[in-house]
Amino acid sequence: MTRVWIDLAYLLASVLFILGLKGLTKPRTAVRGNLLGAAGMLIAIVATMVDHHVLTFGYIIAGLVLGSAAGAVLALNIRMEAMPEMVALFNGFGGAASFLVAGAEMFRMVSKAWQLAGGETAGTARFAETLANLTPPGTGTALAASGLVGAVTFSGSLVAFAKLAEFKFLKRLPPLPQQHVVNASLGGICLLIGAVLANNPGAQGWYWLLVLLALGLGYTITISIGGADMPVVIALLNSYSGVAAAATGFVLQNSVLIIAGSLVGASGVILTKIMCDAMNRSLPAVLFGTLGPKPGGPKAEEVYAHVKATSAEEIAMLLDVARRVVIVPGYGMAVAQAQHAVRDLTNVLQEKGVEVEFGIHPVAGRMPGHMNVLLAEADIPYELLKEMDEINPTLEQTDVCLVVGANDTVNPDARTNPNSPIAGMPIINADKARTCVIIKRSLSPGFAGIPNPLFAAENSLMFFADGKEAILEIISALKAG
Amino acid sequence: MTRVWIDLAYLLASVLFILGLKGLTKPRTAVRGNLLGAAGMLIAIVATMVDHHVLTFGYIIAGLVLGSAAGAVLALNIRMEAMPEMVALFNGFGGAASFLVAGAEMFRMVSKAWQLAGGETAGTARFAETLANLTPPGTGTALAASGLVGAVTFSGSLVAFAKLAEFKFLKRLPPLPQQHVVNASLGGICLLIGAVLANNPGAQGWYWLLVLLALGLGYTITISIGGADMPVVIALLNSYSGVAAAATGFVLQNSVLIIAGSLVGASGVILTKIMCDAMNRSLPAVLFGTLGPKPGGPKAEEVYAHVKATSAEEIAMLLDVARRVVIVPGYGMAVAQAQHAVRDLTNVLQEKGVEVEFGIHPVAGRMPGHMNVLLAEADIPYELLKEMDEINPTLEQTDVCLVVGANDTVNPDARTNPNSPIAGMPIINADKARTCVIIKRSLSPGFAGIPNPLFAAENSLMFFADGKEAILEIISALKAG
Amino acid sequence: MMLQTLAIPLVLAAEASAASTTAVPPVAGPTATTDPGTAALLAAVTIFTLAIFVGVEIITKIPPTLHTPLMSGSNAISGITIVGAILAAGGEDRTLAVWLGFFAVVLATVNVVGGFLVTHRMLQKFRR
Amino acid sequence: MMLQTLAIPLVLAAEASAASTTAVPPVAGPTATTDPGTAALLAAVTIFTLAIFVGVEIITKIPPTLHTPLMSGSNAISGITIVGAILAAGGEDRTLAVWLGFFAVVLATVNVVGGFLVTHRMLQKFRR
Ligand SMILES: NC(=O)c1ccc[n+]([C@@H]2O[C@H](COP(=O)([O-])OP(=O)(O)OC[C@H]3O[C@@H](n4cnc5c(N)ncnc54)[C@H](OP(=O)(O)O)[C@@H]3O)[C@@H](O)[C@H]2O)c1
Ligand SMILES: NC(=O)c1ccc[n+]([C@@H]2O[C@H](COP(=O)([O-])OP(=O)(O)OC[C@H]3O[C@@H](n4cnc5c(N)ncnc54)[C@H](OP(=O)(O)O)[C@@H]3O)[C@@H](O)[C@H]2O)c1
Repeated sequence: MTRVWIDLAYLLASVLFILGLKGLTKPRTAVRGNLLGAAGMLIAIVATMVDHHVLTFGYIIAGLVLGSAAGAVLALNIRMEAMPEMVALFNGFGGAASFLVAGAEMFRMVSKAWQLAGGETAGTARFAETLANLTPPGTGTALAASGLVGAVTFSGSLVAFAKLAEFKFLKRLPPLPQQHVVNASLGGICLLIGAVLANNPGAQGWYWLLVLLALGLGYTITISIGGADMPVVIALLNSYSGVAAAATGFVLQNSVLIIAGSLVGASGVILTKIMCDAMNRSLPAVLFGTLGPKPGGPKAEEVYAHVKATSAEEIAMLLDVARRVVIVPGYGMAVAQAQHAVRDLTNVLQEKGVEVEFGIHPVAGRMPGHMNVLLAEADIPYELLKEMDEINPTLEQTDVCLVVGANDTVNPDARTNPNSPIAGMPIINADKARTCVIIKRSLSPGFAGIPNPLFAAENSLMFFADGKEAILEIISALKAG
Repeated sequence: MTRVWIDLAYLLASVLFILGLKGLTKPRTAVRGNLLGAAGMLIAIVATMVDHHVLTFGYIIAGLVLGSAAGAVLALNIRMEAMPEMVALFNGFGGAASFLVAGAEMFRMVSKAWQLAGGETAGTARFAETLANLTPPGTGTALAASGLVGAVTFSGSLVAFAKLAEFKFLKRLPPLPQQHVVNASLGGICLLIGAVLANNPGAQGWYWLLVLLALGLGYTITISIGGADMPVVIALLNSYSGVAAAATGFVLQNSVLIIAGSLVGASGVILTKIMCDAMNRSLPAVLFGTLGPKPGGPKAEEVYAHVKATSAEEIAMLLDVARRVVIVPGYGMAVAQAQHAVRDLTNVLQEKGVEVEFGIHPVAGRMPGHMNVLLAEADIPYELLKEMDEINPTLEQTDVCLVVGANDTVNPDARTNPNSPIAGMPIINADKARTCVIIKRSLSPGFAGIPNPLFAAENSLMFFADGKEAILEIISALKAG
Repeated sequence: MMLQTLAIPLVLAAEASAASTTAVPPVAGPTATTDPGTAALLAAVTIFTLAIFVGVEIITKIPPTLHTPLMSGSNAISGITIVGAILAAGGEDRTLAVWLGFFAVVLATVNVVGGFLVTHRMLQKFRR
Repeated sequence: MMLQTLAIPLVLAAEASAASTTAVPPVAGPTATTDPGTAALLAAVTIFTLAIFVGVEIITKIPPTLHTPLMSGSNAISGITIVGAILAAGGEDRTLAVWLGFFAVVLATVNVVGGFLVTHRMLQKFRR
């Protein structure tokens, strides 16, 4: 009865995955949740090892050792700021594994059919019938799905990884001509091949052709998406890797793959939606559209007619007399790795009895929750981190709003100017504070590539410097004064 | 391929049930949710009718017509206050259907095995083997489960129904001696028979014996539970009826039964837990324990040493000058059917510019949400209905708190007196209001059977009258003055 | 030839009903359960588990206001046994099964129709 | 007798593989699907549907703060294909399947181990 025990183990694993995700719904239980998920995975692996279909262990052990080593090294050595690209990379590997497994299973079934059919080669009625007996209905479709989705996930994730890691060679790549046409036609062909496979689950040639084209498709789709949109793309690809796993589950008729796959699929889709909503952009716009200043939009020169620059000393004086300070971090804080400096500043201010809180915009940075991770890394207690809707009402009563490397997420145009590209995107109302201090290196735009009237507001002061250095200067000025 | 279509229809039905429950999470979508559930049921029924195993339709049609007629008549004619017993009755029918279906399926399988075994009767190896081939593993256990749970649900629900409908004959029944012993032994025997069935899914005699004993068990367990605890029992039986349906699903290997059954099972368990928590009692205490004043508890005489009685006129004067009034309804409002009078009073006060809100305790009345249903029936906009946690902070700023037939749910002892039977049960702090007017017929206790210090508090006034008449008097006094 | 092709499914069927130590079953990939009966049971258990999760997740979101409608609504859903009742009542001859089925149909229908109607009546009030 | 008893399963097996218009299948009650292959597929689809519901219900409860850990965590879970990879890599001889399986194992393991570790590192920060 070992068979049954294995399946029960798989069921247990699925339950652990679900409980793991449930754990992630609260910061307190999150760590345990992740561990539960890992436990589930371990159980699934062990259960599979005792399966009587596993005859040779050499390759498996080798693969496990190699993979674990690589994974551990990568995971333990990257900087927090590099999380996004790491996730992208791992994600791609998952996708690749899916289409490889599907391919292997296909090969196994075909050769099995070949044996049973007494060595008759593909094409003959006898062979076809045998194969049909071996493959449950829907196998063809499932194979096509894991091939297509798995491959797209793989190449797409690699591109996303390269972009987030800002590899130089990307610059040297020639721009893709007619990319929409290319994408459409590639996609069409893939679907056609998929249809062929659906009706003939033994067509290995077609399968690998599909994989090849899908790899291309993943590349052509992702390569033309702006680096700042990558997080959305990653979330989407994350969901794809889930779908691929589920499809493989259908091929192997294995419920743990189906369950885990659909969980991931669902989570990815929801994250994508959340991000798009927070950026007030539609998914198609992210995937195929391009973002940039509309001709209607205001010119930078006009907007930045009179900008008031300031110094660390002046800021220190403002902070000295302030009763309540709100810090609004943005992508710039991540770039400058200023989170620890910000932590120190917070402590200094709190010692002076100043009330300090953080305003976290849902899409500040380049990943959902990006700022939370960085600030948590810097040991800033997360009671201080307020979400947008929570902090906005309090800004009127705030003496100084300190914007550290945020731009689009504090751009009042989104609120006031209906024909701004980011019109309608909910923002943190930094402009509502008595004084608003913005720390960035220049007047250059943020991800959305549009000017920001906040910088020229008469209650705004610009401090042009690298985020980290700026904060450190302010701290010393505070201590001096 | 019709088979597949039927199964897909079942899947669709399951999805509709889930969406239906999702709809019930918001008052706005609740009506649609219920309709979705009904649609799912219709689809499931139609799909079953086209099943090729259905050969004669006479009985089915007859049954459907009879049942629909009876159900419709019952559902459309009962008063809102009688909801609890209605639910209990329907619930019992569901349980009965489950054990009948399981029995029928058992009969079908046995006779089928009998045919295939060439007329060999039970007991012979041949017969046993044939039956084993016909019955998937686990069938025996599933049969036992639906028999046991279904029967307990049926008899238990009928008792609950009788108690809530306050049938006279219940009084005349002799009290059960040694009920715990009886319950325990009956339960034990049932489990033993269940074990027999698990190993021998063909033992029809045993099955019906199990059903018989389970009917008894349902009776002996429920008969000794206090009427006021019935809602908890109903919620629990509701969950049982779900479990029974799921078990039948295992017998028939039908996923829609399994899914719908587990949904209901889960919902019942959660409701039970919510109610117990809100009453601050453990489930065992409800099922086996008895509630009443502990010897340690305060004596009624002492508590009610100086109670101030009042008149409609005095209350009218108080309300006239009040800026904010909070009405706290309780079981008494349901008994007196005072909800419409309360609605009129609310209107009168609002016309006078008085701010009126309602404080709804989670277990006020005898069903969860009992008060909400009654007040909604009386067209009181549910923006005015505040939950306990929402209303409590506002009571300090409340001029008059009007308690209509509530008692335990406003008993400050729960907050202050650690060795009160209801100690720790969260209550509505009616005593915190500037003046607290309590409308009830006497000083007799509520469901918990304990005295209530609130009635003797120096900011409390008692108006001894039937809830409805009292409110009407107050209204006329208001109009007069 | 014809015979041989026929032979295959039989071989496979035998494989299927044989003990779990046999090779690949006819209707499944390497990880599927060998004995179809057990496979069905395991699938049922999995579905059961997932459905419970769905139930718990959804029900915990339902506000107290709606608990009574929820009670009667879910109660109506539990009348799903009507499916089994119909199958039993539709059997060919006047066996015990048919009679049991008939009564089951009546009771289940009362539960279903009554349950949904009562719930609808209650919710009507909540509408506005 | 022995022969007869043996006969039965075969008859039933035949019934099973026959078209859906046949009488009761061997391994199921009246409402189960006749062809076990299709039955398995339907069960899989049902499981798929329910799992999606579970996923949606749970994920929608996760606060933005935890979205990045959620992303990497769920990403690690999607490495579950490692199960299939192991089965493929464990095949008897050095066929193509084994090689594909081997690479799949490596990649899936990186995904799994890396994913859970990264997530753990991130969550460590949230602990207090
Ligand atoms: N979070 C997500 O999931 C997500 C996903 C996709 C897209 N996005 C998009 O990303 C943007 C995030 O908005 P945001 O306000 O956080 O950032 P932002 O709008 O991208 O602007 C970042 C600013 O930081 C400044 N900066 C860069 N390096 C710096 C350094 N070393 N020191 C100081 N300042 C530095 C840059 O100005 P200088 O160059 O002048 O210094 C830049 O204007 C939004 O438009 C959002 O839609 C977010
Ligand atoms: N909601 C649920 O799901 C649920 C379930 C199980 C148990 N319970 C229990 O039920 C109790 C509910 O508390 P509650 O405060 O709502 O009610 P209660 O504590 O049961 O008290 C009801 C009061 O209403 C008065 N009353 C009865 N008929 C009346 C009439 N015609 N006019 C005016 N007053 C009348 C009674 O006093 P007089 O006789 O002096 O008039 C009685 O003291 C709690 O103890 C709770 O634990 C609730």
